[in-house]
Amino acid sequence: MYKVKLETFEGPFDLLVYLIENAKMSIYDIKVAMITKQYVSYLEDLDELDIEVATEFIVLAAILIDLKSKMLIPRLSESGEALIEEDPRFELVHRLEEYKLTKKRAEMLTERMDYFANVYEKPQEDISEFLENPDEFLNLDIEQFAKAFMLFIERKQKISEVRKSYQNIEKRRNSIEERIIHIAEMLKSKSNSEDIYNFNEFVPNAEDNYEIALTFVSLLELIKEQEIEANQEKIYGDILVKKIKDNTEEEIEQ
Amino acid sequence: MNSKRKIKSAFESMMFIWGQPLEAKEAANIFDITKEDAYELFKELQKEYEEEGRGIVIREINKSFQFVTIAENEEYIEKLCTPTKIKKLTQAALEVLAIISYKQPITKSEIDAIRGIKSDRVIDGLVKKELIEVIGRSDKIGRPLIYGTTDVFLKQFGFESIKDLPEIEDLEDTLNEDKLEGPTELHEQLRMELQ
Amino acid sequence: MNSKRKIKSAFESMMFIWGQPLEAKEAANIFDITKEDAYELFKELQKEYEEEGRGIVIREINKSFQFVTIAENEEYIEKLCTPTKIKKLTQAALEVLAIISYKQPITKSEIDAIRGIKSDRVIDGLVKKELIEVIGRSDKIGRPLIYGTTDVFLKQFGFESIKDLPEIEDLEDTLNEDKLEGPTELHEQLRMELQ
Repeated sequence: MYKVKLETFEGPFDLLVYLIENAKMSIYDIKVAMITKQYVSYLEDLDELDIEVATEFIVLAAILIDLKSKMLIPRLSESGEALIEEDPRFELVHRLEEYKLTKKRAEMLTERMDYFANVYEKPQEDISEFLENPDEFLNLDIEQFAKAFMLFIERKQKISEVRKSYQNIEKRRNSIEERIIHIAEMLKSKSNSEDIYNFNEFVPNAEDNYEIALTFVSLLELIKEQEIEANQEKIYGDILVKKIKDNTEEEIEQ
Repeated sequence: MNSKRKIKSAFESMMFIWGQPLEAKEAANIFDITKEDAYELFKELQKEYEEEGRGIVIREINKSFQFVTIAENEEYIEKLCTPTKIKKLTQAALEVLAIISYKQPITKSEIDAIRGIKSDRVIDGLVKKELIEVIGRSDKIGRPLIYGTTDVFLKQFGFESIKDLPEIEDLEDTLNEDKLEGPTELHEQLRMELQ
Repeated sequence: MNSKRKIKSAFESMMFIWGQPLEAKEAANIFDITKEDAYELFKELQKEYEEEGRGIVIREINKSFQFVTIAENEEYIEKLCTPTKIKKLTQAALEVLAIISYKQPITKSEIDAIRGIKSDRVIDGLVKKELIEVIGRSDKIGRPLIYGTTDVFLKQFGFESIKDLPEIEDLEDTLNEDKLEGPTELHEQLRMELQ
């Protein structure tokens, strides 16, 4: 057999297709034993190739040898009848088909490449005179306009909301004084036998933290002024408030 | 393809690639024909392109020939070759434009009041772009200038008239809210925070 | 000159000046016509040049159009000047290109599986030549890069779009049989296909 150098093949399939075609076989009826022998004899050249390429050639050799042994063993069932099963060559044939198709397509591309290499385009004409003064376009469309405007309105609405609560807080801050008067009035009007009040009684809306804080601050103020005294038995326990009796009314009236 | 047509076809390819005026003599050498014959063939080609009303024709300069575009198509070539810079309006400019378009006629201080920020530079920019213009003076103290949108504005947005502006709900409420109060420091601060 | 002829004339001028493939869409913008109408007009022009047997014809690449010389006049152009030739591709490169063009989008390992050999270096070379490009990532494990062909590929191999890739049947006739057909015959066939 006239041997073509292994380096001239694009890969293991290229070599296999060459061997099959050279032996005038159909890929659909490969004589595995014969082809495997030829293929393996090519691998004797392998030491000249780099290891990466060698591996790929050897992988296909292994597949071929495996296939050869499968073809040799008669396929019989346990009861001794011939078994009809898939041809073990099926997968290899499928891959060879794919590879042959690739080769054909590559060939078609080669012909087209050679033909179209003779077609020439011309360079762009000198258009520098047009490049100096670019047209300026305002990129505007109604959607963009509306979107930007809506965004503005939304932001504005947010601002006024923030402002409203800001104003609220200012209003409430001014009312510490009012709360002191309110507490004082409660202390005056209520006639609890022992003059002891629960802190919660001074909070009009216990849900509102601000109300609680306001009352607390007011009471601190009153303690500082020595108008009342407050006691808490344990942490998180009830705060009990007691009025200090001397000259309360006069001081608060001022 | 007869040989005359074949030679003319080759002349076309050669002129196309050569770019510069191609001498009839030089073309003749390639085909081993006389320069008179080559000249004749170039003239035939020239006539063909002219009669067919093509956008490229053959120009003769002293027995040399060259493909050129026809002068009538200059404007399209210019449109094709002139690069375009696309400019966008800033968010601020869009806001001012929106306020003017919906509230026109409107003075600068009314715009400032709605936006809560000075808009002088933005307004000048929009005037320069011809999207808005001064349409008169207000009767109020100081007789301030009043602004409105232009036809350029309508054209840009594809409106036929200012009545085509899409309706925006709550517009009046939102825009009127601050109008009386004017810009405040707090407002400024909030604007900054929200941006 | 009617308006259709006028637009076609302008397209000719524009293509000539532009040199590179001119998008039908871009040409349409200049005339305020639809890109479909522009495409039709380009196709009409293309047919005219081919039927008249001109030495310059119009090449389509993915809805873009460009004047080019006909391959048959290459020898005369060569005598006139030395145009730069595109370097030929290796057999390996053509194999990989054949796989990518027909199977795109495709990953490197899928290409390797078909060839039975690693294709990394070949793929890099094709990317450098702008014949193929990374067009995304696969959803598969490792999210490998996926490749596809470019407009440069279409141009160099004379395809108008990737849909033009011919079907190849009959795997069994050997490679040698094909080679009996002379190049001229094949070229004729290609010319017919292009018309």
